[in-house]
Amino acid sequence: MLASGSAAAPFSSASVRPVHDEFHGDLLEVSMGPHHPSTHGVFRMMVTLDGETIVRLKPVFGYLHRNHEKLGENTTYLGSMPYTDRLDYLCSMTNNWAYALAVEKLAGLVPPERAEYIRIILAELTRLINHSGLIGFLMQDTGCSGTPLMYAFREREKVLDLFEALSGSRMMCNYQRFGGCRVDLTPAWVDSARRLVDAFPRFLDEFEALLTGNEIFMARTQGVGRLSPELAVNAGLTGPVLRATGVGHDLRKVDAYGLYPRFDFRVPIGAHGDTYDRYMIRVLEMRESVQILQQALRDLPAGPIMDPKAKLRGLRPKAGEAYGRIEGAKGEIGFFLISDGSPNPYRYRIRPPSFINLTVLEDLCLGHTVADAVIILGSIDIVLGEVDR
Amino acid sequence: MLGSGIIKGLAVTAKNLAGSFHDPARYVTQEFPEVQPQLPENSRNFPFLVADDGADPMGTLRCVACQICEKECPPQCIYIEKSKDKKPDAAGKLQLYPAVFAIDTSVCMSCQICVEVCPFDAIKMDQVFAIATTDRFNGLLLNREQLAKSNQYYHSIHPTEATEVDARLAAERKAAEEKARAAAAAKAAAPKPAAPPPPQPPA
Amino acid sequence: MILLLALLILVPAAAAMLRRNLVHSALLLVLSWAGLAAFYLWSGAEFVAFAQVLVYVGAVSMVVLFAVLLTRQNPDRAAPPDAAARLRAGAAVLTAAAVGAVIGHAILATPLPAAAGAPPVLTVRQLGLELMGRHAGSLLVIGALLTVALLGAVVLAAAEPGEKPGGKP
Amino acid sequence: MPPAPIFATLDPDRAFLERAPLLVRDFVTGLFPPSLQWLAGNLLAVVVIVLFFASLFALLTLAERKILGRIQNRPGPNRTGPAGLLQPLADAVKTLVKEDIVPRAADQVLHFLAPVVLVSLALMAFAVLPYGRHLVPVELDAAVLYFFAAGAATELAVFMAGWASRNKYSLLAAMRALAQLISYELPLLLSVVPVVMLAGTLSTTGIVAAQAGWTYGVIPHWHVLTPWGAAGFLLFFVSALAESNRSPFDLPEAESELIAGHLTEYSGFKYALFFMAEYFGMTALCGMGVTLFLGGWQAPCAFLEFIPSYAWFFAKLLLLLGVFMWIRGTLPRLRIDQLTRFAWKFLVPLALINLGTAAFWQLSAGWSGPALQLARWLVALALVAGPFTLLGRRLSAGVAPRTYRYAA
Repeated sequence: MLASGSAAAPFSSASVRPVHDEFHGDLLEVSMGPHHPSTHGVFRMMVTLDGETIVRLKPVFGYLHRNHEKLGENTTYLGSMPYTDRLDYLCSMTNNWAYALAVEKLAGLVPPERAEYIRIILAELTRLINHSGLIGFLMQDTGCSGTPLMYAFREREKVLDLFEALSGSRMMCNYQRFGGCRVDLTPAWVDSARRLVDAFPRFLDEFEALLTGNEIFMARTQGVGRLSPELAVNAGLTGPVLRATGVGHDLRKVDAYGLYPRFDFRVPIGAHGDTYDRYMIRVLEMRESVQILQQALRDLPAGPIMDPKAKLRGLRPKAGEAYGRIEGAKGEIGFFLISDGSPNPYRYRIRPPSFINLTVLEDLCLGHTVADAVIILGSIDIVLGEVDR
Repeated sequence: MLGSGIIKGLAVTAKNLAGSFHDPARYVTQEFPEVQPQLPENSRNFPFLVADDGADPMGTLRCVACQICEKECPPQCIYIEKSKDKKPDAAGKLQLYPAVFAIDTSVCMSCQICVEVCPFDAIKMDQVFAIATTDRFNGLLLNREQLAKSNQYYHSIHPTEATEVDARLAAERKAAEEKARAAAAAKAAAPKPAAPPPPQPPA
Repeated sequence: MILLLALLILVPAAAAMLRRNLVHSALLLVLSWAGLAAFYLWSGAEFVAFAQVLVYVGAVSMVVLFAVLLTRQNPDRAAPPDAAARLRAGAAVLTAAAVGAVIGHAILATPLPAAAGAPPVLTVRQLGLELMGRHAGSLLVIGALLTVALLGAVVLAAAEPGEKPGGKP
Repeated sequence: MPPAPIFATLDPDRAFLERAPLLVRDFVTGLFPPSLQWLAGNLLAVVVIVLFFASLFALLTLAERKILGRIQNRPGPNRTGPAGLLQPLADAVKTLVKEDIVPRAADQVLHFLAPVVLVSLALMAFAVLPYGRHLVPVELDAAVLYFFAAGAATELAVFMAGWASRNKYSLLAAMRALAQLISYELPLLLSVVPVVMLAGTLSTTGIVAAQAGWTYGVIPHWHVLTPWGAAGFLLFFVSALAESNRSPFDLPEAESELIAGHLTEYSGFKYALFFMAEYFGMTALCGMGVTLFLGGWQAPCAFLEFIPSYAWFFAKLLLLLGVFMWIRGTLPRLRIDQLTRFAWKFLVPLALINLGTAAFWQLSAGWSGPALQLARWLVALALVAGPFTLLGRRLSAGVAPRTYRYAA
């Protein structure tokens, strides 16, 4: 009658409580993906169901592997910069910054103060659109027929217009260079950015009124996909997923890179580590980003935007290695470069936060239903471009 | 009270429903074919070659086929063949010109690195985005003639950037002319002093 | 007309017996219940007909179908008709014939009164008064039974069988 | 209270608009020989219902997409025809032209039968709704029971669809759909019982008649304006949402999980039939909601009586359908176990208690004088609000907005 999967195969990971041990009904093997409406791109989950509860979940990905790191070894340092936009295609500005930071450490370049300010402004704007976009997709998974997603995308459009006016392209900005930025901010741009940032809290209040108190949303997400701080730290998670479990690790405070110590902002941390906390952490982070943006836009200094020593072409950093990492919207995105003095890096490695955050997907989903697995995946916030590289 | 969150949510959607009829901040949809988008000045799509004079684009191409953009282009989608002969450029100096300059727009990701690295401001980013073709191979391989556009067109799409480039080019040209004139004057002056000193015997 | 209705009830029931696929037979059974409801309608008892549709076609059929779905039955296990099966089949036919004969004799023997004019049109209000009047006692007993069953179901559902994995609702 | 004297001449019964449909019917039945007139009259009613509600279905799909669009600050369909008015036509042509794929392993007979049964049952439910003062297609004594009998049978068709397509997803979804439909059948019926108890009849025209009249010419005697009526209407509304698989309860076609639920293996016109059946079911339930609680075709105030009665019925119907769509654009979906727990541990107990409140309201009908009236209202409201807050707090025990601290 029901297609019986492998009858009661031994459960792989030890942490699975024998579910319904006395009743070993047929396990239902359901493959969700790779083109499934709720898997955020080309990602597949082999889910083994006992009735409605998940007994085993095997993520399958690699469909979007573009050999990014090997390519990096065969192009110049500058040549890899446009490819970093394609990693986490929702936050190209932070990808660029992380790569530029790594090369600057390698080549010993120091970006001027105005460039640092511009980078912080763009990174925080990227955090806003990533978090609001993510919450829109999460609500799409819980079932709102697109309303929060459309509100989030309405705000995202305004930020993307800013990016287009600055870097030329909405999503593939290719804006940061080693030692500074490519194009300077025009006063008109700064004004529209200031207007947008001042209007953002109103959008956030409306968003929270629609979602945070909603009983159905709370019932669907509170207590679902609970993640323990120990597992989060052992699995090397970073970003909002880690902070939702109560571990207050934020690179902007830990590394204090760029000029972050100059701005006062707080790092929200959760207590339960479940899907609701991951949602709330992102909302609170957006409010903190607005604080940073307001301060940054207020005291944006004048001055050059490029380190005079920086040469555009023919960058041959001396032999050595460097690891530049920043607090991207999804977590710690890092670039590890080994240079051997030639224009091409000897080794070009990326630390993808969503890939590492994805490793705990099975632990979060065990014992939940298919509907919960979809939301848990949505709350981890993965972008397949970065997962598969 | 149990339903309060849901009622608040309904109120928000009702406000949006009403708002979308009169509040421009809410109703942001631009219906594309009828309403053409006003692209910001920096917006970029595929590159194009700048020709000083629109009438004779092939004659007045700024590109001197130095092939820097071909080397620097990350996806390697530019193909240049140098010309055998030379022709005078805007400043009168004899320069090579590209016999073949093709960009495969199916590979190009419009990352504008070629524009950045080009020392002669010969290649700039266009803003035309509606360029669908039925022919996947030849239709997307744009050759020299299809790529060339006049400087005047460049002014129309990137005004501030174009004026800066023109100002810089004019300054360079003036500097080149002064150098040339100084060199010419020096050459003219040089034969006179050269004439009187020969009578001194070498010491 | 009555023959048509009789056929509508009996044929699906018989077909339900013969179908190999269990779900088909369950659905055919439901069809025969619907035929029964049509018979009530024909005989003018609207209330009973709608009650029949609501209770049987709506709810009991679901119970039957759920039972069919949840019990694991392997189609390949149908026993081949060996000797023992044929013996059992013969015995079954014999008993059926005997039971049929007894019922047939009973129907034919009892003198049925001829249909006395149009069937009395019974409004729901009179039905209600009748129920509350003479048959109030039995109604209360049934009502109590049903309520107890309903409350029992609610209590059973209320008492969570221990903490379900994955935390609260 | 007789209607105010100025409008005496415009007695609602003789107003021209009011009698127009009857004149048409008499004219049409007049064309037939007397023996066939009964048949012709009913056939006309059937034709009118099918035509009207099919076109209403078409407009509803458009209205739904327009309202959802506007809620999400986008125009909604506006390419086909002025403001997208031809969109339903385009959809109809699309579904007719699309290839109707039947999976090889599917059970052909059931696969075909499911949509047919679903649509016919949904249409049957329209037979008893009183659309206007004289516009009742079938005058049944046990009309409300007939309506819910037709509603209950639709579960069968949903099961047939799920089972016949022989596909893991659709079977899982069919089981869920059944669990949902059954568990919401009970609160739906229980919320209707007080209305029948107070109106004293099961026939829909009787119920509407029971809600006639206005106090001070302005406040109508609709059931929804009584405490037990309001509670009953909310219960009815939430159960109707669940019965027609709409928004917070649209689990069977939960796109994000099981693709299209029991409709996965359907395409082309059969898929459209399923949608038509869903909209018919929704409209019928809204129609019944209007009849039971919002005073059917009664005008809200005495002086508005000149507007024909069927206009009022359809205004209220469209209002309810609008609220259905508004909710669809806002609320996320419930999980299957929460959905059934919500029905059994919240709606059913509340509906039972609502029976008590209605009984109290009926018994205390005799209390006259302001003090007693006020006491009556207060007791009834307490009887409604009390259990609601208690059960509500128990239901959302572990669920509450949280406060967050910040890292050092």
